[in-house]
Amino acid sequence: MALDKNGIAKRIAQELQDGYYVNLGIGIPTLVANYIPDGMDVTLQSENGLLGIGPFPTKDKVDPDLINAGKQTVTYVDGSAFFDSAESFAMIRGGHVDLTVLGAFEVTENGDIASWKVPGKLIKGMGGAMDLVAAAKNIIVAMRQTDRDGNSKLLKECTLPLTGVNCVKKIVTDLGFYEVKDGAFVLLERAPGVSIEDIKNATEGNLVIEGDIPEMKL
Amino acid sequence: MALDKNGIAKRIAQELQDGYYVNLGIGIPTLVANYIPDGMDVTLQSENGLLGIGPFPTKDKVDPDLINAGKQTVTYVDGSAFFDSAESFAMIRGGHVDLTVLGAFEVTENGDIASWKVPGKLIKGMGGAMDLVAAAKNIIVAMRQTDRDGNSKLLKECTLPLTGVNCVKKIVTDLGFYEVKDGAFVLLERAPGVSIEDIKNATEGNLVIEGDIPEMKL
Amino acid sequence: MQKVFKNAKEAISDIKSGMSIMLGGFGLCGIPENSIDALVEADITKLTCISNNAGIDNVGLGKLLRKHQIYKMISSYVGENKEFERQLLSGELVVDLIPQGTLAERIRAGGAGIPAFFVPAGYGTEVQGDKEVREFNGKMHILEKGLRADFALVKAWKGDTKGNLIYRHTANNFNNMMAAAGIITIAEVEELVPAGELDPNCIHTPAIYVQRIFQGTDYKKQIEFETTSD
Amino acid sequence: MQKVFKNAKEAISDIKSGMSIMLGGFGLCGIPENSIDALVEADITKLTCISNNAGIDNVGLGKLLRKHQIYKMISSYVGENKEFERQLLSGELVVDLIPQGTLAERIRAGGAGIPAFFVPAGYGTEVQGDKEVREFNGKMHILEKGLRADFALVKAWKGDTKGNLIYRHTANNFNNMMAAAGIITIAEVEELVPAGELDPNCIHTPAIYVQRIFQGTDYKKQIEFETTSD
Repeated sequence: MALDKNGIAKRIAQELQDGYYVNLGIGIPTLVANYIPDGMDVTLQSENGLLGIGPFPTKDKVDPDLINAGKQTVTYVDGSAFFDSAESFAMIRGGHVDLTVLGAFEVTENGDIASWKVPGKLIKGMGGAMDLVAAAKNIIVAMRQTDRDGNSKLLKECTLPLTGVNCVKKIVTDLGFYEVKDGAFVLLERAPGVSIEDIKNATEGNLVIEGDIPEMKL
Repeated sequence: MALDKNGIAKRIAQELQDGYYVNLGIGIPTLVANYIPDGMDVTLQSENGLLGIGPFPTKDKVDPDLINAGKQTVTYVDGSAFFDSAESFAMIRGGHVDLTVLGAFEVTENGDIASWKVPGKLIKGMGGAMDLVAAAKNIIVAMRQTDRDGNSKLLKECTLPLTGVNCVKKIVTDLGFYEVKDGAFVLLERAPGVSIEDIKNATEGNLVIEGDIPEMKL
Repeated sequence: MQKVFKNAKEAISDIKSGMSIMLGGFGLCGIPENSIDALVEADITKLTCISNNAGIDNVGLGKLLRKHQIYKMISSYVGENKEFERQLLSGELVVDLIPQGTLAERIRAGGAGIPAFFVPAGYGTEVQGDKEVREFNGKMHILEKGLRADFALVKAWKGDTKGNLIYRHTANNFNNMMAAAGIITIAEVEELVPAGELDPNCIHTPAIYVQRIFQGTDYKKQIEFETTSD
Repeated sequence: MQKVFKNAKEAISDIKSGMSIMLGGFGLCGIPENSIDALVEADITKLTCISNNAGIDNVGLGKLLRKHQIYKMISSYVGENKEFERQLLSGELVVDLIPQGTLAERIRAGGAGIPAFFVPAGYGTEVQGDKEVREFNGKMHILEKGLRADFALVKAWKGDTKGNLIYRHTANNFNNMMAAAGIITIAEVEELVPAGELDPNCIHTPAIYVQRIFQGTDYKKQIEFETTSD
């Protein structure tokens, strides 16, 4: 059975390591924060100038001066720091953030990603996405593997304007967990109950399946 | 009579304006701080990370964490700010400092300056001098007009390694006050009792003397 | 040297039509509310506004958009604004979209006297355009330029009469760099104190970058997405 | 993730001969005294040291010089040090002199992922060398590169167990940028406090840049030129 949003977030959370500094994009990536293993020290960076995002506030603690990159009200944890946007992207560009998780419209077998613009639809802007994908040491994309019409979003080439090239390292979709390597989507794990056949049908780009592919353990 | 160090500093202090941010180099330039007109708001920048240098401390107020760019113990005034060296030179390079006063070995009629290295003598390094001369909007050089052997230090071309090119705007020496303009030292004022002839004899570079040259009023 | 102005109207009185203006803030967080309101009341048009976002309908820069005072927006993200969409689609508004980190660094560079620098963001995308491309350490980069503006309008939490500023939480964002990048920088603060009251070790924007400062009033601090855990 | 180390010896135990090290400080102000002492006691040589100055005889980096542990110094000003002079003149020591602002910005760029940038400092001087030259806004500039190091040894006033740092007065200087430019950054602090005790609006170096932190001891804070008004 294909994963739902929370399933995707859960699987990505298994990639976290103690001491990681992580930037979570808007949408499914934000949900990863809910599945950080107990006792693991993971610090969340918000590119609008906060290292140490905490949970959403209770109603009485809402503070307009304290928002995340999605402009939602948040809190901060002990040992946080606030800074300006240049410092924030210095952290990102300088490779100090250990992991970036973000959504995408399309990803290619070379690790190209399209995530910010759909021609014909209104242009909202790339925000920090281009900076994040160009600079992060380790990028995991969280996405559904096919669009509403069943077309694959794991492609040979992007059809939409690019956010960055050769940058995506791993992908977790509703169907599987992939490493992007040597021009291919290398299947590492299947979502529970999803067959190799299901995955093949939902992958347009070069798919590599070697040996037995285990099911995710969530 | 030629000016002494304090005379040079006094004349330079007359160039200060209310609201100025000023960087004073080591040596004679430092003395300018003693002649800031009463009631004039002048803020002194120290390139090691202080905006708002105060007087030297009394013995009981000496603080090893509080020094100027000459590594002397100082104090800070109300409304000061401390910052790192990148920010400090951002201020300098970005043209936010209104006036830089520094010493020199040689200056040319084109505004080139040599101030950091004498071949054959030990190299100590340029410190912040190259950044200051390359970036400051307004540079006044404070120097004696001749060396110990009576050779002019206002030259056609520098004989010593350069600190910067086409950057010096004004010069106050023991003999006169000059503007560097259109490839010449334009004499603006004579030191008290110093004759035009004295000045001509002490200037190797192109010297422009137009009309009556007033004496400095100190 | 008197940097303290009475209010926004007085502080912005010499901003003219056709000028470039940087405005601090991320979304509606940390925006110079008083200065924006004064611009709306002034008869100024054809502005080039450099701001990470463009406000929302009738809040923040949305107010200037509604009065057609903006000719061009330089931003990284302009969603959440219907009037903006309308003007963009009708061709009334010119928009230059820049990756957020590149925008922040271009402003920082502008204030710091760095005319150009290389970054990886945007390589291989339409942001690259005809910019110079160069490889460093095995990775492709593009050359981006420093950015300044005729005026920078910033908002701080506390400020002193010399012009030193301290921001609160994530309301800093673009304000700190913009303060240094404005030819003339106007700071509005929630609390204006005499010089000497702020901790000199805790100043975000040193006074040298601020030409004018005033005590702001009536901050609304509207929240775009109030999200709570209860 | 435990960033807190017992002492300097433990924190620097994997620094090896031949490595590059950044050391904070301006003159003797804000130098990482404990880490330097630990390096002196360790059997490490052929170091490339990036530091604005080189200490004075037998104080600060002067201690490493005296034990011939330094192969190369990258600095802006190296006066006030006789052993340094001797080694330089005898050819035992290689020295790379860089304008102070360029050095500061190269370190800042290194930490910020900017591989190269243009500055006016050094144009037309021997610093220009064979660097690329380009005109911007009618003024000549040279291309300078970002700088990182295997280790950065920094000294702060206060730090917390997560690695956030606050500096005091002019003891910040190069420490803040170096913390971001070290592949591994080791911070020694005068006062180490639990996470949550420092004001998050007043952090100079956010914890993300600091891999190791320890409580320093026995700070001497020697003064080079004690100058008083009485």
